[in-house]
Amino acid sequence: MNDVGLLTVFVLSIFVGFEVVSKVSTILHTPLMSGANAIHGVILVGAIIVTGHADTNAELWLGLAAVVLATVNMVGGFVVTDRMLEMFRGKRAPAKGSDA
Amino acid sequence: MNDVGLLTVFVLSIFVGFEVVSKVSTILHTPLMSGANAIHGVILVGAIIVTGHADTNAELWLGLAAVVLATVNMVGGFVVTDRMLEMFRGKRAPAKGSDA
Amino acid sequence: MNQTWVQIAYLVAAVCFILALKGLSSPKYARRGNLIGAFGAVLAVVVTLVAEPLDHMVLILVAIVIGSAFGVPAARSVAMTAMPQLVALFNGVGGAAAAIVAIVEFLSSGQNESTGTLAASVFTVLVGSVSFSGSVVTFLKLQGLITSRPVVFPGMQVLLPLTAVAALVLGVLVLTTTSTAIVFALAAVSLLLGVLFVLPVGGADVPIVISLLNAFTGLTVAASGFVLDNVLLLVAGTLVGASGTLLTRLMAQAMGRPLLGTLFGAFSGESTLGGGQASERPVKSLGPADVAVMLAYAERVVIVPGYGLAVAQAQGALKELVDLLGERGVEVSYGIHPVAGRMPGHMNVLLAEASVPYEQLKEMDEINPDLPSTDVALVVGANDVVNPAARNPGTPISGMPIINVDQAQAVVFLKRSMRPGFAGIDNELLYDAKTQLLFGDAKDSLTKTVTALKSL
Amino acid sequence: MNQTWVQIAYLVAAVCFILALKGLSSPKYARRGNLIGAFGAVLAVVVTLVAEPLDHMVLILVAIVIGSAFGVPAARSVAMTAMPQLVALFNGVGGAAAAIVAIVEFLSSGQNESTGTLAASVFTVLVGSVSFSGSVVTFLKLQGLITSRPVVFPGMQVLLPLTAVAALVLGVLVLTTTSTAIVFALAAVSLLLGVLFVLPVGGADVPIVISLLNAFTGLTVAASGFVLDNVLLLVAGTLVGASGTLLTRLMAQAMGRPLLGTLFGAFSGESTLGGGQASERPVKSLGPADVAVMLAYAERVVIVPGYGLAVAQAQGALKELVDLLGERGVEVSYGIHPVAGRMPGHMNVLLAEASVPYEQLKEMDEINPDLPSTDVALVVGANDVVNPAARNPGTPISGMPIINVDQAQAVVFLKRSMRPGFAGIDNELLYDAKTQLLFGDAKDSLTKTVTALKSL
Amino acid sequence: MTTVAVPAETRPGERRVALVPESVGRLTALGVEVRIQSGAGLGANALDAAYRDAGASIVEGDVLSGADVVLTVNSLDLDRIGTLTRGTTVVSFLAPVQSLDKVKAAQAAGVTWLSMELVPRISRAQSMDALSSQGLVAGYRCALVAAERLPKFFPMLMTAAGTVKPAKVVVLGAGVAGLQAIATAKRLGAVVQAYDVRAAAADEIRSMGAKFIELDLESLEGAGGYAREMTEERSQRQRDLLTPFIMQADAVITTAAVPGRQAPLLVTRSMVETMAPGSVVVDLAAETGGNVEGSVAGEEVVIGNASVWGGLNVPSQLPVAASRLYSANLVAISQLFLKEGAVDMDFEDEILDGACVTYDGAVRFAPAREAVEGGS
Amino acid sequence: MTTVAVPAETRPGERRVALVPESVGRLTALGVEVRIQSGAGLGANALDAAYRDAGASIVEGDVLSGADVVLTVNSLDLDRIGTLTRGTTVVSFLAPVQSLDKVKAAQAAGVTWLSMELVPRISRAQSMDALSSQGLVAGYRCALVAAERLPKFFPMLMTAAGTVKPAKVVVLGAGVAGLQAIATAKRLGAVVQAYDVRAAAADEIRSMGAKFIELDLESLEGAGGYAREMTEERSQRQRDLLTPFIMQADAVITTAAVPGRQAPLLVTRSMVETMAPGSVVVDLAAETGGNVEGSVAGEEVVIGNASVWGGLNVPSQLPVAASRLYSANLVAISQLFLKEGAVDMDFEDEILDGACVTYDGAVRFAPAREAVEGGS
Ligand SMILES: NC(=O)c1ccc[n+]([C@@H]2O[C@H](COP(=O)([O-])OP(=O)(O)OC[C@H]3O[C@@H](n4cnc5c(N)ncnc54)[C@H](OP(=O)(O)O)[C@@H]3O)[C@@H](O)[C@H]2O)c1
Ligand SMILES: NC(=O)c1ccc[n+]([C@@H]2O[C@H](COP(=O)([O-])OP(=O)(O)OC[C@H]3O[C@@H](n4cnc5c(N)ncnc54)[C@H](OP(=O)(O)O)[C@@H]3O)[C@@H](O)[C@H]2O)c1
Ligand SMILES: NC(=O)c1ccc[n+]([C@@H]2O[C@H](COP(=O)([O-])OP(=O)(O)OC[C@H]3O[C@@H](n4cnc5c(N)ncnc54)[C@H](O)[C@@H]3O)[C@@H](O)[C@H]2O)c1
Ligand SMILES: NC(=O)c1ccc[n+]([C@@H]2O[C@H](COP(=O)([O-])OP(=O)(O)OC[C@H]3O[C@@H](n4cnc5c(N)ncnc54)[C@H](O)[C@@H]3O)[C@@H](O)[C@H]2O)c1
Repeated sequence: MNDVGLLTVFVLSIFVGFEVVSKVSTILHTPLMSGANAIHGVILVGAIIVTGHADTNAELWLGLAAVVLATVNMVGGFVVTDRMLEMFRGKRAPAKGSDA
Repeated sequence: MNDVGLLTVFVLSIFVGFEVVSKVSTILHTPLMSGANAIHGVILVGAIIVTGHADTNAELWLGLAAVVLATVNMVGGFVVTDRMLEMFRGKRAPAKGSDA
Repeated sequence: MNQTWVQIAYLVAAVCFILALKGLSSPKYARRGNLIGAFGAVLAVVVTLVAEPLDHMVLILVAIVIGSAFGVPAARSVAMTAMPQLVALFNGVGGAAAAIVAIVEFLSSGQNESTGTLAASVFTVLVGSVSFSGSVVTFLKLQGLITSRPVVFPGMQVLLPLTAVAALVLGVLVLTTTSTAIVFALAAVSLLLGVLFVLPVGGADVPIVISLLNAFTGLTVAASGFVLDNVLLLVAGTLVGASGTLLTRLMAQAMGRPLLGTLFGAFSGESTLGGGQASERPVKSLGPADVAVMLAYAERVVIVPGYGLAVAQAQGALKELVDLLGERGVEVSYGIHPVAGRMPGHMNVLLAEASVPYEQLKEMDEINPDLPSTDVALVVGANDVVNPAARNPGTPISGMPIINVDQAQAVVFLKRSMRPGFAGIDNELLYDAKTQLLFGDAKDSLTKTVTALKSL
Repeated sequence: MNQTWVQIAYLVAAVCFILALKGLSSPKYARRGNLIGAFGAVLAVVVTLVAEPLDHMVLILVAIVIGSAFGVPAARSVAMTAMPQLVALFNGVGGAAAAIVAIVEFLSSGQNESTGTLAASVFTVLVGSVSFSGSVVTFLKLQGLITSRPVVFPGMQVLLPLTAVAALVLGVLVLTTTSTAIVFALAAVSLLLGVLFVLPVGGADVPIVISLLNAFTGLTVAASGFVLDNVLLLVAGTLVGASGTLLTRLMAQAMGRPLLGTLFGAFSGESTLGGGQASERPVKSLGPADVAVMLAYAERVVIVPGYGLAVAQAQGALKELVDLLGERGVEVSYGIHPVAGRMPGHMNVLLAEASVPYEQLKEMDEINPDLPSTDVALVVGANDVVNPAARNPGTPISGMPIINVDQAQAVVFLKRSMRPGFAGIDNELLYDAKTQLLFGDAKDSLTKTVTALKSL
Repeated sequence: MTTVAVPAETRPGERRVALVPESVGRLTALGVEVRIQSGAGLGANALDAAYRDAGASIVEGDVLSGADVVLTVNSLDLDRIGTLTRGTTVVSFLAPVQSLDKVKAAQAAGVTWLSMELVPRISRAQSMDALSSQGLVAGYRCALVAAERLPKFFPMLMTAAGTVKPAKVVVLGAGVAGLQAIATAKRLGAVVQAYDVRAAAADEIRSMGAKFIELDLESLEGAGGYAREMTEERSQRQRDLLTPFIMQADAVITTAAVPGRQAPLLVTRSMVETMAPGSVVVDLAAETGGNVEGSVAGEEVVIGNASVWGGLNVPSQLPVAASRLYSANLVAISQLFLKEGAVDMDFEDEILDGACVTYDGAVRFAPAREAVEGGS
Repeated sequence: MTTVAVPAETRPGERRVALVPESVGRLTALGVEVRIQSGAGLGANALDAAYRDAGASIVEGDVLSGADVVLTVNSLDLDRIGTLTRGTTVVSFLAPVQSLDKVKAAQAAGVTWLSMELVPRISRAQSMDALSSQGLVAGYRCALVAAERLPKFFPMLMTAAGTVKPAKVVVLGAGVAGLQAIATAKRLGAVVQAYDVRAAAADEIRSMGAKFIELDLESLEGAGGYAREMTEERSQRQRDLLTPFIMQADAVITTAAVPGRQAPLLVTRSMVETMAPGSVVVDLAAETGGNVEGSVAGEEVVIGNASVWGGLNVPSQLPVAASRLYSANLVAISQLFLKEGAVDMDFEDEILDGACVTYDGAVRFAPAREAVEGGS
């Protein structure tokens, strides 16, 4: 893709990023942050690619380090977010409780 | 831009399109529709381009027709939307009115 | 193909359109949003004119002037009530423009395009034509030039799908043969398809169809963007297509209509709101959000409570609404009819329970002179006490003085159904042009209106 | 460079991430959102492994296993309270990974890149390193390994900008010289910059900084996408960058902190919430939305009203809140202390005015046994009647029985300030670990909570 | 000039007055002269001076002679009816079937008599509906009387000296008076339950925020929104079903009535005897036979452990408010027959037609006519 | 076994009883025997049978002889004090400075006397605060009396016969009784304005939903949340400033008091004379000198056009509720000195210390002691 194309994608992504989280409730600030954190763990894809194309040892080992770190970020991130969200799991069906 | 690039832009635009109008209040349905209508008047850009590159008379006249129609759509669209929105114009500064 | 700066200018224009839609979905920024959109459009056009290597420049400029000469005065002079049909018309010509652009592009370089691009052209011709002819029919319906009731003639059930299939076949043929004649045939068949598509839709559903056609046009513009490799058209068209689709759904929801029923109801025998509600005569219903906006942007509001307020025990919610309006600077008072409710002083007991200050309560004789200068009269579960039938002889309530809400600029009724009140007689005012109804239990309706008001 | 289907798979993954963020911003879909995000991530990785022509496949797989072996158990076993620092750590390693990827890319083809791509690499190294070292410092702070108070040493005011300028200069040098050594120097200086950046931030502001660093990391990923011409990284990184920036602002707002004050407060002498509120001792304050969620997801809630409810005349808002919770299936009752308010039966008068059913009112002796099994005790404008000081001798309220809200799982106070109640003595419970405060007039706070509850 | 006369009421204990000073102006605006007997308004705190200021003339002693229109609360005494000139219009309460002697006297004297009880319950006549306006007063008063007599609180109070439970109030009959009694008791914080035979009553009771007592009985509804009389069997079943509610009540307020009939017996002596010591029963219908067995109009008697207050002319116990409303009712009906300063009794108007008992020597009200003719 | 005796009250018109059957169990749980004079609870609807069921024994006639603890509402008559055995503990209301003869008698008899008025107003003692509990009853009652006496409605009502304006009620003194009077009048729909001298009163009044009358006067606050007495000059100014409010009021309720002093004079005769015909004044302080000039405790007098109701033993007019609360207060204080079934007067406890007037032949309450010594 050409640079302007990437720029276009970048700009549109900014809007999407802003819009989708704009109504978040305060209580979800931390899980949302954690989930977003896990998402940027896809740098793993980049790490894999550069490692896979590594020509020197330095590149290889650095790349592998990046793979390890990115994996920690991604995998750990999703797991910890899931744990944070446990409180939103099982909520009994709302029953009409109060009669005025 | 390659086709996947255009597809990416297309998909992202869908999200942006959905998200930005998802919270619209009922009263704004009509103005919003009208505003969106005006926006697709940018087909004028396309009309201008094809007309500017017209080689045959048929292309030229069809193109010119498209330019006229697209202009009507775009210019008329924005003006009529503005008129619809007049009611949201001047609202006096809110004053503390009721004391309970 | 273009210089980078042009592309960037297009991107800016696209951003303007996003901001425009965003603005248009909130009452506060709607106007500004529209202006930003207009700015984006102008920017895009100017950049195109300046940067593209174009022939026929003079003719193009003349065409633009002609287009403006049509569009602006029409938009300026149209009556408030005629706006929907004008929007329909504008949408139609947009669709036509897109279809023509695709045809021209096809004429000039059809033979050399990839299949994908060709398919996009076919799509644009087909959908653009449908959008055009469909919009013209909606225009005619709304303008009253043809009947607004669903039009279904024998054989239509067969003709519509046949036409649709024909259009598809022609489209495929275009892809395989790249024949110019077939493109025009496709356009012709698609025009017919548009007409057949919209004819069976009933009056009240027409706005939903306009919105749908609007989304269609957006998609054709997006497809044109693909054909012309123009990111601006792609983004703008997709935006309109996506937001238009969502908007169509929201509109159908707000009117309590299933989307498919709206479009094909006439065939399956389902009523499509051609003439009326459950009762024979048409009434205008609206949602809590609309009530909230109407009240919020009014200068003076009069609340007329009745027995339904007591039945719903909605006094607390009503007070909350009034308090919120007060904070926004709206002048609100309660007009209390002497026999509202089922007991002398019924409303007083209720409103005192909600701690409504006595000063806000106005007697009938005190409030009636104010009504002509009232923007919105909100009738909460009252009926007989605002029924203008009392002014005519021969009804059970004849001679009873009423609160003249019919003199207000707009009237909103909160009630559950079209059922009459204590006296058991129909209320003409419910069918009046300035009246709108929010159906539902008064407490529920008021609570929702309060929520909507808070989010304004 | 890739086949189309890989690109499309990447696009699907990107869409997953969008849906993930969308889901995560609503309590109802948050979990599902996270799972969708995880699915997208796995998809992306698998596609990369399968489709890219890669060497060192085994090593890469081993590295992934090692990474998982670190990440999963850590995430699984961490205590609820330690989660923020773990997130900080994860964020940091992500930033480091991005920086390393940029360095490797530079090593392998730095000489041949365009200036734009090089600049993106420099950005990634710089910001990724800052994010890494900054995150590590926040981790240490939150974990209590270093003090959570703002750390400012003499000369820091000079050192920080100096380091920043140094990093920038090194960045420019990389662009002009494409020297490997300078890249490593840049990384080192950036690491220092990250430390200096975070040290002066005080304890309570740390979460805001984590969020900011998270957005930073997102941007580095986006830049990597640019460098690697990888749309997925570009989209995912930008999403996180944009949403993270907005989130940082929202968090700062929710805590009533100006963003800049948070970051540089320690320099300008402004307090950054290192230790305490206006008073000396720290209390936990929260927003109406948090109260709404706490209540909505509780099984049993006890409301303890006091004189403040009467002062605020908030009985109507309180009833509305309780009604809404009831509709959601939460078991709510009012615990009425015999001397709440300023008159015997004061609360009864108030609550009767709001038509609270008598059955919902529980006497102190009746409610106290329920409190240990209560999820949230909501104390609305009461103070003395829940003050555990009454259990100790020597205070003006010693010997007065109280409502034992301190036995509930969580306590929320609605009051305007840290001022004491009638008896004029401090309330230990306000500083308790399980207590949170929503400051403001009770009516205002309740109304906001109701609004937030409705939008859940 | 047409004169409208307002005599002082002669019924013992009556404190109301047919016309209050505030209403005088609305009558004189019709082109009539208003004469008030001196001291007529005293019971309702309306001083002669106030009437004079409002444009009426004050007459010492006999105000009736020469009057064209006479406005009173209670019907005139028998002996005074004879003194009226032929053609005089009298507007007042007059239970015609129960006061046949007065009807006969009015017939003989050629007097036109409009009875306020007979004003038809149509929407247009609501401003003349004295039954409603006085019922409103009576209902409010009943609830206050119950609150005042009960040795406990109406509201619930949670205090340092323990919790006071709210009083349980049962209201039987939810017409105008009953609904107002419900509203007033609710306001004071009592827990109110109510019952009425009319079908619409359940909703109306709930609309006041009280609980409707669901009995396993069909509803009874007559014309004009009034109740019908019930059979003895249904009546017995209703009492049986109501007993547990009465037993638990701290205060019972009864307001049931069936137009033109004796009030239905809703609560027997033995039902009252099930009530706890200190309970209070207020019987608004005591005057017309009583909803409560053993109640005595105008007295407080003790039955079992309960004290039973029998209402006698209850609206008169809130004389200022009751007079004000009644006076407005009278002015509204007067506007129908006072045209251009003269009496013009137009029986095309269904209100005048319905309310008129005697006119020009004839008894127009059918039930009274039948009774008079049957009796004579 | 320690015995607790409850005699029938001897004060004329007193309907309360010191102990209600519901409270008996809480005393016997302390290991004492409870003896009730037969018929003691009648005025409060507490039958002998109910006491017996609750575990008390019923005594005909003299219940005091041999009692270790005597619980009463009003202080014992002078002649009965002498009959008590030395060391007997009496708990009751006793205004010691005003009843020096009784104090002397108690001192002579070696009786321990706890006065409920003297219970200090500390948080822990709130459950024993009989002034509050009886004030609550009195305040409610005052508002009901005003509503019952007023010939108009309290609430606003918009009806077909015109609009009835809400009554304007002014409450002076917003302590426990005043606040409750405000609450009750507000509930009934009146427009309430109130005034009190204490600084906190403005907020408290507003917290009841009433309007605070702002006077251009400094506030006066004494110890324990009570008011201080004011100078005659301030007093005069306060009356002047209040006059327009009194003039416009339909009903005035006064509840102002200063502990140990004569009630302050807030409303003069001439102020009452400015009120409109039919107005009502309720003076809760009539017994202690009156907030309203000319009010007579236990009587309704007419001043100008207003009728002035002087409260006499008002809590006793709601005997069931008042007895129940008072009884709970007595049980709470008894729990302090009844330890393991015996009387153990521990003056380390500031409540017993504060409330005790006489003990073991000595007058412990300083003002009374000074008066006794000064007087003797
Ligand atoms: N005040 C008195 O003393 C008295 C006494 C007796 C009779 N009346 C008569 O009663 C009538 C009073 O007039 P009005 O206008 O107050 O009442 P109305 O004419 O009876 O109308 C009440 C309206 O409220 C609606 N409603 C009922 N429940 C509702 C709910 N839960 N939520 C929303 N709407 C609800 C009903 O429509 P839906 O069913 O469609 O919801 C109805 O249209 C007059 O005819 C009067 O003469 C008065
Ligand atoms: N019931 C009686 O008969 C009686 C009589 C006299 C005295 N008392 C005494 O009064 C006290 C009653 O205890 P309590 O817990 O009810 O009251 P409290 O201890 O006086 O506490 C009231 C609390 O409400 C808060 N508040 C005031 N206005 C507010 C507003 N507009 N919005 C939100 N919060 C507000 C105050 O904090 P902020 O200022 O920070 O907002 C204060 O902490 C006891 O000490 C009792 O002994 C009772
Ligand atoms: N249309 C109008 O303008 C208008 C005006 C005023 C009143 N109303 C209606 O007229 C109706 C009656 O009003 P009212 O107060 O004059 O009636 P009322 O005084 O004649 O009777 C009082 C109530 O007693 C009830 N009752 C009779 N027998 C009973 C029994 N056995 N058990 C229990 N309850 C019994 C009646 O149903 C009635 O509700 C009400 O519904 C009122 O809303 C209509
Ligand atoms: N701390 C506790 O436990 C506790 C318990 C009960 C009451 N209190 C407080 O004690 C205070 C007084 O209570 P009370 O009802 O027993 O008092 P009270 O009966 O002694 O007096 C009644 C009221 O009259 C007012 N007053 C006195 N002189 C006045 C004047 N010249 N003009 C106007 N008003 C005047 C007083 O301020 C007081 O509010 C109240 O604030 C109450 O809240 C505290």
